[in-house]
Amino acid sequence: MPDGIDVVRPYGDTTGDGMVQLSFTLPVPPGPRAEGAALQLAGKMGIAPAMVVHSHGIGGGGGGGAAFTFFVVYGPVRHLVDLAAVQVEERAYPLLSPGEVDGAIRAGLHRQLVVLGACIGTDAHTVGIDAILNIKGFAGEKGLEYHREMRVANLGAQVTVPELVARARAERADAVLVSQVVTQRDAHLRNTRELAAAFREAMGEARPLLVVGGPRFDPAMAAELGVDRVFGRGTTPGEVASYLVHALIGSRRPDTPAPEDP
Amino acid sequence: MPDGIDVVRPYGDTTGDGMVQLSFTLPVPPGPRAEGAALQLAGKMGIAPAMVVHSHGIGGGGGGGAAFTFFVVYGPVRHLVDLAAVQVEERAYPLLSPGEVDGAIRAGLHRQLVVLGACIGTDAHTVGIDAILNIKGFAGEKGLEYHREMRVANLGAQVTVPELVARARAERADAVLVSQVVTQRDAHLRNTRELAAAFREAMGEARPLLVVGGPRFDPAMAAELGVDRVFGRGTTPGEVASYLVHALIGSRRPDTPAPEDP
Amino acid sequence: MTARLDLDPALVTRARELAACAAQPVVDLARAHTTVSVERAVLRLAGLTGTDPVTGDGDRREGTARDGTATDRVPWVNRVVDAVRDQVGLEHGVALPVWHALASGAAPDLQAVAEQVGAGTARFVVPTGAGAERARDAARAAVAAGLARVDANRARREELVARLGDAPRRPWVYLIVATGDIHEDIPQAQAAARAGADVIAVIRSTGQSLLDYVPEGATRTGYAGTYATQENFRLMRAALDDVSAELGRYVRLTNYASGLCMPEIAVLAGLERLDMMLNDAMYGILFRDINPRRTFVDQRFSRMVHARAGIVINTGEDNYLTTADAVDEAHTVTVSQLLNETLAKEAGLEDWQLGLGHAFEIDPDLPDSFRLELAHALLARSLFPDAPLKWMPPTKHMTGDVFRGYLLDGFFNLAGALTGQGILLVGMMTEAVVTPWLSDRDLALRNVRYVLDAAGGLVEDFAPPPGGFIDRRADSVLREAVALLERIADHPQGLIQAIADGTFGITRRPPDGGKGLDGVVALTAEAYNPALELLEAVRA
Amino acid sequence: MTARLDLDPALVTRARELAACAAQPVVDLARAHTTVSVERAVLRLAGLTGTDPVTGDGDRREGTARDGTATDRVPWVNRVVDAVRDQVGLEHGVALPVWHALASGAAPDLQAVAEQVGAGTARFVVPTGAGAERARDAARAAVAAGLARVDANRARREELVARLGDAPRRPWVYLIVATGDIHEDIPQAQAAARAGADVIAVIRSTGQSLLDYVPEGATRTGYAGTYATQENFRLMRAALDDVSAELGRYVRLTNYASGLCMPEIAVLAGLERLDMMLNDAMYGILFRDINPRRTFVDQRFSRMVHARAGIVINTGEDNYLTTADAVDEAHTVTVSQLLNETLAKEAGLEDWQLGLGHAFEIDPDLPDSFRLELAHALLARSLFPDAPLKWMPPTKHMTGDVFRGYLLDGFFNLAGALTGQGILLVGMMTEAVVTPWLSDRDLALRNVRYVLDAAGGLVEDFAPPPGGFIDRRADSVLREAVALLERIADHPQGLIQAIADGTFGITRRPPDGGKGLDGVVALTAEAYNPALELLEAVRA
Ligand code: B12
Ligand code: B12
Ligand SMILES: Cc1ncc(COP(=O)(O)O)c(C=O)c1O
Ligand SMILES: Cc1ncc(COP(=O)(O)O)c(C=O)c1O
Repeated sequence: MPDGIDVVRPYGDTTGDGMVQLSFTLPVPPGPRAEGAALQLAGKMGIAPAMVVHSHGIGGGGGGGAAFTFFVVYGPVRHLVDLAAVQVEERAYPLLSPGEVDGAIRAGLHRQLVVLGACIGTDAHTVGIDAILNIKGFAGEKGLEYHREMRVANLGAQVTVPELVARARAERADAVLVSQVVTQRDAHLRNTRELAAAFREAMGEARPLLVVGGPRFDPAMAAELGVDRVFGRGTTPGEVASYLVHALIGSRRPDTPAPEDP
Repeated sequence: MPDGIDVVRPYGDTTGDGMVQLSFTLPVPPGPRAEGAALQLAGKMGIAPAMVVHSHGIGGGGGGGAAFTFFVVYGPVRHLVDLAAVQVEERAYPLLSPGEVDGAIRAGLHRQLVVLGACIGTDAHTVGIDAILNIKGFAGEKGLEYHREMRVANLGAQVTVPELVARARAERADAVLVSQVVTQRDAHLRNTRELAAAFREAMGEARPLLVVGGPRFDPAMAAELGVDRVFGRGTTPGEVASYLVHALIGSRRPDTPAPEDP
Repeated sequence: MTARLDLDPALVTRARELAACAAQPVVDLARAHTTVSVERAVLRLAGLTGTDPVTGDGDRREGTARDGTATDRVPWVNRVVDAVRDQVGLEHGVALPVWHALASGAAPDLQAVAEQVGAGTARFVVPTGAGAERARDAARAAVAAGLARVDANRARREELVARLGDAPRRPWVYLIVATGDIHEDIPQAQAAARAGADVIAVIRSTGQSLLDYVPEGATRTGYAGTYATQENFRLMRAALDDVSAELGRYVRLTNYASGLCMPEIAVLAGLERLDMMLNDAMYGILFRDINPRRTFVDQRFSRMVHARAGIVINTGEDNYLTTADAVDEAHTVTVSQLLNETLAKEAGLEDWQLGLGHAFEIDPDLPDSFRLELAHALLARSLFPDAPLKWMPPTKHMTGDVFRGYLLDGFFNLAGALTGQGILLVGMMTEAVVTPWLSDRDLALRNVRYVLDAAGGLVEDFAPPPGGFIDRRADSVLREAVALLERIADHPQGLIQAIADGTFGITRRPPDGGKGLDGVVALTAEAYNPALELLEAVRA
Repeated sequence: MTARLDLDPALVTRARELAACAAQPVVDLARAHTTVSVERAVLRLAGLTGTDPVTGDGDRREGTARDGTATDRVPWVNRVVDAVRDQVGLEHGVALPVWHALASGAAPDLQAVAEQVGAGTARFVVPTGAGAERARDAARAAVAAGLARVDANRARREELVARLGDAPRRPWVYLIVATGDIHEDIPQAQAAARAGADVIAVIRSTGQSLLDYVPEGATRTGYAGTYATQENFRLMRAALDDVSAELGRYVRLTNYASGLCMPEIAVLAGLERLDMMLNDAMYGILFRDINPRRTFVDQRFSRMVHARAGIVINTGEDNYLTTADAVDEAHTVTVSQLLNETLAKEAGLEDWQLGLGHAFEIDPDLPDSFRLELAHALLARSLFPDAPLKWMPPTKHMTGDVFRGYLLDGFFNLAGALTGQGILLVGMMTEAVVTPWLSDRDLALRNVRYVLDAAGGLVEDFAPPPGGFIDRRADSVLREAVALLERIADHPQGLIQAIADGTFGITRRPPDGGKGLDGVVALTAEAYNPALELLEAVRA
């Protein structure tokens, strides 16, 4: 795509054709009414003309007919994508090498940076937070524990928010890193809001930097969730370390003061 | 779905969750900007919050980076589907057995019903029209040729519109059945409009019943295309035969007069 | 019909001997202890149900919704066991003091004992001599009634299978429902059964395994799974009985025993005619950080109940491969299968009840990954020729590319068919995205049907040659497994030490760490557990 | 490495003898006739290009767009051949009158002859004696220059393959682009090559095969395919040369010869270094209703050109299975392959150039469908051990369920790997929906890569036993094929009669029906075709 072009459409097989593929299930038995309903939905989504290219009933057989219909729809969306208006959580900070990270902490903080990590709520998926924290790391990068200038405690899974607040206070944590993988019924959003509220209440302005991550987070949601930064799928330890340096040492943002120096 | 419920939403794993799956390609190199663009599009389609659960570059490798990004998106659509507002091309006529079809023609027309079939334009996909016309038929139903009271001529593929008009006039066709399978660049719509215009011009009110079919047609488009009826994917010969009886003999619609009796 | 590998028979014998030896310390431990959950299970078998109405936060707490049942009310069995423990300790078991109270006329029935506990008026003592004899007899009779119900369910299952018909073929097609709401789960389970599922598993809400009680009632408020409760079991079994009758084929129901309440959940499964249960000797330890001692005592009791109920267990070796690499750590799966086998047999389970777990979790980008999967799967098949084997689909390497996921699941299904797996857990294209949708399940079943119908017979043409890639790989995994077992068996603490060393799923769990250790109690010589007595009597 | 079936060798020999016998009437027919397109091909080899500027409707007609080239302008080769035919007939060929005109000084060069035709001033006579000798020499020299360019292209291909490297393995991965716009096709083809395609085919616009001329220029206005023009060939070959250099592997280009202009398109392919061509002895007859005589004359000439150009042909047996049932009519595929083989060899093609077609088109809902596919594919593999074989993906039974389609394509890929196919046409999940999207192609290549990398080695373990399902099925298809060949060879008109009887793709085509018969001309004894002479000389 040549630079300078700001408005694009999805690309099926020709520039500008706007083609997309969509699938969903409606709680309607299969038949012309269901197909009409599917076309109505596709139309509301901006697909015109929409083609229902496949449908089949779900849950039928045996006694009763199917109560649901699954659809595959193809067609062009009329919407334009305005690249100029895209909100990108661009990395507003440089990606530092491990040596640079340690150097920055040494120079800027004159002590170890204290990082706490945990999975909160009933989430027991530790692989993601381990990938960020453990020496073994992720995608060829070593985790935060590797840094000489960081003191990292990985509290593991199913940690409650009050426990985490207490530990953060006790350890004088600079940053608290929380992983949330289960998203059913927006568990991850609820838990993150609860986390933010608890830290706000317990520590006010003096709270540590709050960082959450997990594969289904939208990085643009940090403010809305009341945390400082959100990392999504495929995050690497280096990105997180660089961010910590940026936020806690480099260019401290006015609205997220770091904890008082001891 | 209990009767009486008129407003539904897509069903992922709970009633009303609105969940859909979407995939498309944007002409933007992979990266945060592309993901943001994908989220913007999903948002415009009414998916909120949208999750970009997968993306990969297309066309990269070797020299340059990828110029396109493919996305898979999941999330809830906010739109409601109003079942009461669904436009269904319901069969407004009874489905007749082959015997009933022949009986109706005998009783109502006192001569054989003349049917011409063809694929027009450069479309050479004859399997669909053959399924409707040939004895062999489709889905266990015999094709129109099976009917004693019909005289069927299947002109095959790549028939031009002028040829077809000439044949229809010569044979005093009651109905002309046209198949269109190739849809790239809306070839099927263009060809159908051309068909309708040519018959209108050549024969005016006296034109035969015009029926088109093919897997990618939306049956609701007949009026817009200037034909009497459109059949979509999975049509069976019996549906077509029943329609012909209904339209030409049974309850002749005021706006689509059948050809003058000879 | 299925391809088998010619494994070195001496090696196979040696592997089993070593496993038995490594497991012995665990068996000894389990025989010498009880747990709060084992004792609660005894009360459940004796018929005690319900919750203390003055406990719980009702709908103010997480895990409880406006339209669901309070899932945090404390069951009577907990209240009673806690009271006994407070007053006389648990080292004699709960049966002696409780049935002594009953026999001595302090309460007319078990429910009344519980209500006295609730009111704070219950007083327990440990009887001796004739009093103990009397309490034992009464307890035995009460528990026997519960076991009779378990036996009746087993007979009923056999009758239904005979009358309605069984799954049409192996592998059994096993599908998960996981909405969190039993009333959404039911129609989804029925839809899946109609579309071809032979087994339905209801996944539990996150966090339930760490609850030291079993919630009660029909629930609608789970996260990424539905609470395992007796009422949910009953509702789902009834719904599947309906659909079984409709389809003319008995559809099996599965739930999860592992967690802090293994013994009780095993009892509830027996009472409500569940057909299969996830039950691994080590899963709770490794993946839920439950104390090893607690787990080992609980798992033995729960497995004895399953043995009696005619329930097929599913072990959890597949989970190791979600944290550890499926190629590097393939031999730990084999070792764990051998350990699960030896512990299961000690608890009275038979070969046909051993759904030993393994999984298709090799990085699909690895060259020859599919053939490596075949090698591992055939190794398990050849090592445990009479066990059904539970074959888990790809999860770790699934991504949001649902098309790729659907393909991978197809190859998983093919591997299952080619290697004669007994229980095929159907993979979902949305594995990396969401808990399965209704449509995911349906599409997944279409995938299974295509593969089994179109290519299932390929076993006739599948003949990995001796000395070929598959044969060599299987042999080397077996050798690594035996070497590891040698190291484990070498240690006086055997398996307990191996777990502390991080042998499985690269997770270290020391014997005194984790949750629930305070629920473990060393038994005295006079301790009495009527359930254990009755369960062991049959086996003797 | 690949599994082979032990076919009955007597049966195989008999099959080949019968095929040669059935094809003989076709060869005789082809030798005795020329066609307008054969004659135009001679002029193209001699270097005549361009269109008559006063013909065509410019952008008013379908097939022509504002930003593209007029695709309906009449090429000079057509104008000249038509003029010759009008004035002196074609039964001597076009070379004698045209080069007589040149040799006698009526025009300085071929282009000038064409312009005289355009102006209506050209006068042709058929020379005799020394005049004929002179015309023949001049014509031979002119055509030899064209053939030299074809030879140079063949050498250049060999050099590029040697220098850059070849496709990394068999099967070659073959992908289609079909936007209708050469400028959209190019980046899509390059993207596909980068993602792993070894061969790119540019599908033609619907209807081109019925044009009795080859459009000219770079075109952007095709429907469901892009016009085959010399300029489009050149642009795409250049773009693939760029990407070949970038990737360090020679990426092949394919187009379609079949249609009313087979001979000319074959020449253009040779001149622009295409690497493979769809070229079936019967496709045009059966699927485009082109006259059988026209087709048989044209295909022989076009194949001789391909033989010279070192081009691999792809035959079209797969198409039968889109109209006929893949199980019932499996033997017609085998018969057609044998006929295509015998006709191809007669035209000078060698085994390595025979991409004989077959396809994965059995109804996937049929039990054991995958194994039936394997049986058919192995039969072809075993019958034509030295031919590359072109393996076509499922199309007929693809539906709008793109998930199922993606799975089916995966099993198609597996069958291709297990049976040693040479050229793997990559299936698209959107087969039943649209011409392939950029993303479809990319996903399809990911599918191929997974299957070949993860499971390609499974051939080691794939050993259909003698007397087993696969072996029995292959044997019975071969027997049915021989029986059918016997019936065909029995008739004096052989294949020509079989086609009239509806033997292939359940389509009947009488020898005198269909399009283009008026372009067929019986040759006199004095007829001269310099291209045929030069092409046959090499073979002798
Ligand atoms: C491994 C796994 C497990 C293992 C976990 C082992 C362990 N110790 O973690 C086991 C087998 C125990 C397990 C169990 C369950 N699982 Co699970 N599991 C997975 C699986 C297969 C892979 C997850 C993973 O390890 N990814 C690899 C890591 C590296 O990726 P990641 O987590 O995205 O982390 C990266 C980024 O997101 C980011 N990141 C993540 N956290 C953080 C934190 C910070 C601070 C930062 C900066 C970055 C960051 O950086 C990481 C590196 O890039 C997924 C399916 C899948 N393929 O994704 C299901 C999945 C996550 N599990 C799921 C479920 C439902 C469960 C269960 C609840 C099922 C049940 N009811 O029994 C149980 C119970 C678990 C519980 N109580 O939470 C669901 C969640 C559905 C949803 N969206 O809500 C999934 C998606 C499967 C599914 N489709 O149903 N699971
Ligand atoms: C078979 C087939 C062919 C055969 C056709 C043989 C023949 N004699 O028909 C062959 C191999 C020759 C062929 C060639 C090509 N094909 Co084709 N082909 C198909 C295929 C695999 C199946 C179509 C089919 O037979 N369906 C079965 C019939 C029974 O279904 P149907 O047509 O939908 O008909 C039903 C209804 O729609 C309805 N109906 C249809 N017509 C009518 C008419 C009336 C009056 C009524 C009442 C009802 C009705 O009733 C029928 C019964 O239910 C499809 C892919 C697919 N799986 O769908 C591609 C497909 C249709 N082909 C396609 C293309 C592009 C081509 C080519 C143009 C490619 C090329 N450039 O070379 C060529 C050229 C053909 C041409 N000039 O038109 C595309 C069309 C893309 C698009 N949407 O525009 C498809 C979708 C494949 C693809 N994804 O690229 N093809
Ligand atoms: C053996 C075993 N037990 C239990 C579970 C589920 O346990 P929980 O409910 O703690 O997530 C699993 C999950 O896969 C398992 O494999
Ligand atoms: C052998 C052969 N030739 C030609 C074609 C394409 O021909 P057309 O351009 O006429 O559609 C095909 C299509 O699949 C084919 O198989």
